[in-house]
Amino acid sequence: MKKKVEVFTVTKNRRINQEYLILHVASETSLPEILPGQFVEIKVENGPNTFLRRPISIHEVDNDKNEILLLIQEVGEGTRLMAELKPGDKLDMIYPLGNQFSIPNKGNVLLVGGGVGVAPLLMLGRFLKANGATPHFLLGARSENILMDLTDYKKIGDVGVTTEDGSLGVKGFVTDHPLMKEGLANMDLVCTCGPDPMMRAVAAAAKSANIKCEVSLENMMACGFGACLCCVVDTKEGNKCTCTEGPVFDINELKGW
Amino acid sequence: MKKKVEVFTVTKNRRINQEYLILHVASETSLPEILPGQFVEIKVENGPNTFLRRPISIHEVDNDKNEILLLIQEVGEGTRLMAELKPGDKLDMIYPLGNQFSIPNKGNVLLVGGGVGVAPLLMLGRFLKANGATPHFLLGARSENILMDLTDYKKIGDVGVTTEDGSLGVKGFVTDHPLMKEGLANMDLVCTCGPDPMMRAVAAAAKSANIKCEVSLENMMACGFGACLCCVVDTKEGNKCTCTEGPVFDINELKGW
Amino acid sequence: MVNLAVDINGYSLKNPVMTASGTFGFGEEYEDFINIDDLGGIVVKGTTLHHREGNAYPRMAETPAGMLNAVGLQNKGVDYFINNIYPRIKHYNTGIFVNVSGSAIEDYVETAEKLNDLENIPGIELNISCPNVKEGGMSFGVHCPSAVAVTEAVRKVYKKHLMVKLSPNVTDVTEIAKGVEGAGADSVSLINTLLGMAINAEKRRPELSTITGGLSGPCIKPVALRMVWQVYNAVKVPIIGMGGIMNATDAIEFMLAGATAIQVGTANFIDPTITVKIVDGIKDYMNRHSITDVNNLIGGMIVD
Amino acid sequence: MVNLAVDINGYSLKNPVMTASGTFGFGEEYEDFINIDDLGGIVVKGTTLHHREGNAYPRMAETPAGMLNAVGLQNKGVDYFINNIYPRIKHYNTGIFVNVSGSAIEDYVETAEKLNDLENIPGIELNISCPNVKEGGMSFGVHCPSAVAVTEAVRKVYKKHLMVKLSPNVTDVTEIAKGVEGAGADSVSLINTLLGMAINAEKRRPELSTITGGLSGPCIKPVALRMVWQVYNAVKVPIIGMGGIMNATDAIEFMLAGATAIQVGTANFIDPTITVKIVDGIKDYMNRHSITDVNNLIGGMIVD
Ligand SMILES: Cc1cc2nc3c(=O)[nH]c(=O)nc-3n(C[C@H](O)[C@H](O)[C@H](O)COP(=O)(O)OP(=O)(O)OC[C@H]3O[C@@H](n4cnc5c(N)ncnc54)[C@H](O)[C@@H]3O)c2cc1C
Ligand SMILES: Cc1cc2nc3c(=O)[nH]c(=O)nc-3n(C[C@H](O)[C@H](O)[C@H](O)COP(=O)(O)OP(=O)(O)OC[C@H]3O[C@@H](n4cnc5c(N)ncnc54)[C@H](O)[C@@H]3O)c2cc1C
Ligand SMILES: Cc1cc2nc3c(=O)[nH]c(=O)nc-3n(C[C@H](O)[C@H](O)[C@H](O)COP(=O)(O)O)c2cc1C
Ligand SMILES: Cc1cc2nc3c(=O)[nH]c(=O)nc-3n(C[C@H](O)[C@H](O)[C@H](O)COP(=O)(O)O)c2cc1C
Ligand code: FES
Ligand code: FES
Repeated sequence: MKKKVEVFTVTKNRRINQEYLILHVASETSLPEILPGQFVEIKVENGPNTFLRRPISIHEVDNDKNEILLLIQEVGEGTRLMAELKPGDKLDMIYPLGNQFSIPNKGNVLLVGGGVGVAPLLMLGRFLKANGATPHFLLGARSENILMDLTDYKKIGDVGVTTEDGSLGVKGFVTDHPLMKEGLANMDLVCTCGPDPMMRAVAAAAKSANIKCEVSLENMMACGFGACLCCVVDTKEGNKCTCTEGPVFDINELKGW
Repeated sequence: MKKKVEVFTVTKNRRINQEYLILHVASETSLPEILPGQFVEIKVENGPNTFLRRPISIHEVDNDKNEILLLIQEVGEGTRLMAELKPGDKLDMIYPLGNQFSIPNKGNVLLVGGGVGVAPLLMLGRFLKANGATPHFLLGARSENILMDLTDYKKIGDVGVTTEDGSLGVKGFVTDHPLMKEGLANMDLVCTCGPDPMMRAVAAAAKSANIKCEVSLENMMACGFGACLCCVVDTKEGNKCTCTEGPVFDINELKGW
Repeated sequence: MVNLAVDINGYSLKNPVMTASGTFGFGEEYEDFINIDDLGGIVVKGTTLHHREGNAYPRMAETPAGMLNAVGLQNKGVDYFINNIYPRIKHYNTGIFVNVSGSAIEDYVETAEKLNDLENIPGIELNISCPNVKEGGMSFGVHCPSAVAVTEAVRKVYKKHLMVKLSPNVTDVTEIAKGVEGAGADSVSLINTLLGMAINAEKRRPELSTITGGLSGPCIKPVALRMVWQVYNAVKVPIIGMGGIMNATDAIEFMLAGATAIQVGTANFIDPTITVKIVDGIKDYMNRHSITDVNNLIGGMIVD
Repeated sequence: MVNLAVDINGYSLKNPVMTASGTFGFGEEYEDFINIDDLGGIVVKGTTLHHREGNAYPRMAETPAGMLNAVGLQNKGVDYFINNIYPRIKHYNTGIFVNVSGSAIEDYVETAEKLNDLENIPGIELNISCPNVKEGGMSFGVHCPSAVAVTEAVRKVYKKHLMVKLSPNVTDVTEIAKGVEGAGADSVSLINTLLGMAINAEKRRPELSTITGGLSGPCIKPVALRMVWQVYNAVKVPIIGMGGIMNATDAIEFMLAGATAIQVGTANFIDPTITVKIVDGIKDYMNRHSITDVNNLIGGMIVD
């Protein structure tokens, strides 16, 4: 998979809720192979304070339309400017970057996403199902009104939901959900992406249940392709780059998890 | 005239030619008194390379609509971003800044503008005429296709034109026009704004014909309101600020003119 | 209600927000935009013993997230200040500091002496970034002995608050900070501009008449914050921090790094109302973080 | 046809565009994006005698028009480079320079000695911005005696092109440039990063695990240009200029200020194809200005 710098064209900007939106960006040529867990680095134009590119997971890929879908949460200037993009606008991206989640061909896989961390899980679910495994989604959010549209997830697997305010699904954190309690024993693999404390809680639960667990880290990145060594995570084999040797790591590789 | 920082709303963006456009920006309240020769300092949002404000002359004022008109030439990032503004967009301006041209109540006044330097002259012509003097415009451009729309000027006074390629009017520079040759003797005042070499040529001609001449300088400015002392011009009384004691100067005040 | 007042070695500022010399004129230039009395203090334009015309035009260039200037201390001299400007601004209900510059120690001393008697001037800020004409033109502020010498000499004659403004163009800012503290400075302010340069590639010429000039604005903020933090760990006198402060968050960062008060410079050119917005922003931050006394921010950076 | 080749004290670069150490990996990281052979030269990652893990995460923070880094020379050591990396990259048809770092003079010497025999490594770049562990941790590059000592020691054992990379965190960069020139440097490269710091006001914590770090990017360009110009007026050896070069215009500015070649650092992160664009942009500029030999740009700034 050769990495490229390419200027995409925005074809759609769909608002999901107050904080989230899905951006569709199209290439003029057919896309290279893209795997679940990989990400892009976006150059934010016209941002006085966005000197560096911004890493964003690949949410989905539409090979028929040569489109990449990005799930974006507005948190600062860069993501706000992305949220303002309109069809026809250009988007300069480096892609595809990073490694991928494991895709077993059988067994139960629990996909735990918190907040915008759900981004890579939809595509992962699709790949798992196509390969013969059974994906189960568990999505956590602060409240129903900032939860994802669940339609696409439900087409792929069963969907558990937790909200901190109890407005939908189980009240509490993802680790309060039955899927992470009684359900966990049935799983062969747990894949998680979301805020650090959430991933650590999920990892701890998986570890004590002796289930393989993969986490997708969101370390600060300056380049995204292995050149700067800024994005390192402490592993049992020393520092590794989150951008090239991750973002997905088996928790057994990581120190302190 | 108290200076203000105010966020205006763009009401119209009229393209004049390839390089020039006229921006109409409206205030929500009635405008303070604004005099010909004064300027605004514009904060260019979203410009990674436009840290400082940009000084732009006040082209015209529409007191009925509380609108200020700006004639803008695209030369770099700041003016290009101004050119992209659409009705409804906001524009943060400090105004009104600077001094003004003299406005005698009789006699012939030659208004010589080169390129975007014509900006303050339309309004000046209107004031002169209203006050009893007779304005004569002399406008120079590289070529017809980057010359201003002359309709509004012709309503106020006679209009001489020079183009460097001879595509309209007299071929050559403004100093090649009869108004600056035989015509000059009939003038009581020459007011000029434009590129430095042009203003110097006009000033030299006026000086040798012993006619009072006012020039509007476009020195580099960091603030626009007298705080930084960056915009100075060497005068017979020492350094003066172009932004507060100018931009309009009688050439007799200036050293080396 | 939160407390915004800070004390700089015996002199109280109603809030930590001051303005930086050379960017705020004599305050008057900003009267149309804000109420000067809302500020903790102002530092007026660099003042020298005699009238100075400053450098030739062009004196400024825009740079990435900043600007270069080469004003060169244009001012009408201290007597003009005392006789013509002071009477016009002395009514401001804020701490008015005079930035004193010179090219020889005697100039600094004589200028400072003259300012002793101005009732509403609680202190001076010694700008030691000026070229030392007697010693080859290197600025007083970049070598410890000359920085100490000028501070000591002024300290002998000047009775009120003596703030010494440090140059960032040095190998070790703490050495000089400690030196001027020992020489009697009541506080140190930092940073002055970084020495920089800009070239117009098309014209193949420097952008400034003086070739090099002083870099200011957000681009220098990381260097300024680092120096404030280093000096905070080296001296006991209060620090007045500056360099690229554009908003309340920046101001708070300087206080967390160790500044007791801050000065706003270049940002005034872009938004002449920014200083009062920064005062309000500090209040908001304190309310959000349940901090009742702004003094608790000083040096409050948590280091594990 | 224009001539783009420049000579740095006997070694010829096919064009003046090199890459800066620590921003270009070993070249391999950029193979997907550009043809490495199109560059004048590359400087590979900082290499030390022994394996180094570098600093703890977080190692970077974005700043106005730039970034701070605190990578801390993470690398697998010179032997690993020689045995594992060199064989993979030696085929590049470009000048491959190794950036040599160390915390004691002996480390520098031993590392440089080992690199002598690598046929396709025409030279090393001595990174003297590293902390001198034996003398209290101040970097070798900020004091003339230690800069001279390390250069002299390496010069004795290293036979090929010795480029010495200067730190900008000094009072007088020309003093150190002259010192290392006298100690046998074949060229000087500058600037390394400015020491800076960033604080997260909400968390009240430093952004970097090391509190301070190295500032790079366009924000430092005015300081870098000034230092290149100062050094150009002080030494005879060629200068390799860097600091915030983002495009061909920036590169030309450095050459006009006196650089024979330039290095592109942080810009590679934002556009991994930028180096070849800069080569093309220099050609365009030369055509536009009817300059047939790029050497005519060197020090070509017009000063009245
Ligand atoms: C591999 C990876 C995948 C990601 N996927 C997504 C995604 O699919 N959708 C999404 O909305 N967000 C994703 N993020 C997070 C996203 O990169 C940040 O939210 C974004 O960079 C913030 O930019 P900003 O300008 O809006 O905010 P800023 O104002 O710059 O910062 C806001 C917050 O974002 C964090 N942040 C800023 N820059 C970076 C950076 N370069 N790397 C990591 N964190 C940063 C800061 O710590 C800060 O707390 C991902 C991050 C990584 C590393
Ligand atoms: C009092 C005054 C009135 C002006 N009136 C007009 C007007 O009515 N219409 C108009 O189009 N232009 C006017 N200008 C010129 C206008 O300010 C510049 O063209 C503009 O600032 C360029 O900004 P930029 O970002 O597009 O270009 P940049 O890329 O920043 O620079 C392009 C060119 O513009 C010059 N320039 C940049 N910044 C400034 C500055 N702060 N002051 C002066 N020159 C600068 C530079 O020397 C450069 O050659 C006026 C300037 C002054 C001082
Ligand atoms: C145009 C200009 C003029 C300045 N004049 C002076 C001066 O006279 N005396 C002085 O000590 N500092 C002077 N400075 C430096 C500022 O006071 C301040 O130290 C510096 O600009 C950094 O702060 P900032 O980034 O907020 O501007 C000047 C700065 C600018 C931009
Ligand atoms: C992430 C990063 C790592 C760096 N590592 C090194 C290094 O190992 N050795 C070195 O001499 N310079 C190192 N530098 C400094 C650069 O080589 C260069 O001197 C500096 O970044 C200024 O150039 P720039 O503004 O173009 O990036 C590093 C810079 C960055 C941003
Ligand atoms: S972000 Fe640069 S190496 Fe990972
Ligand atoms: S532009 Fe600042 S004083 Fe004129």
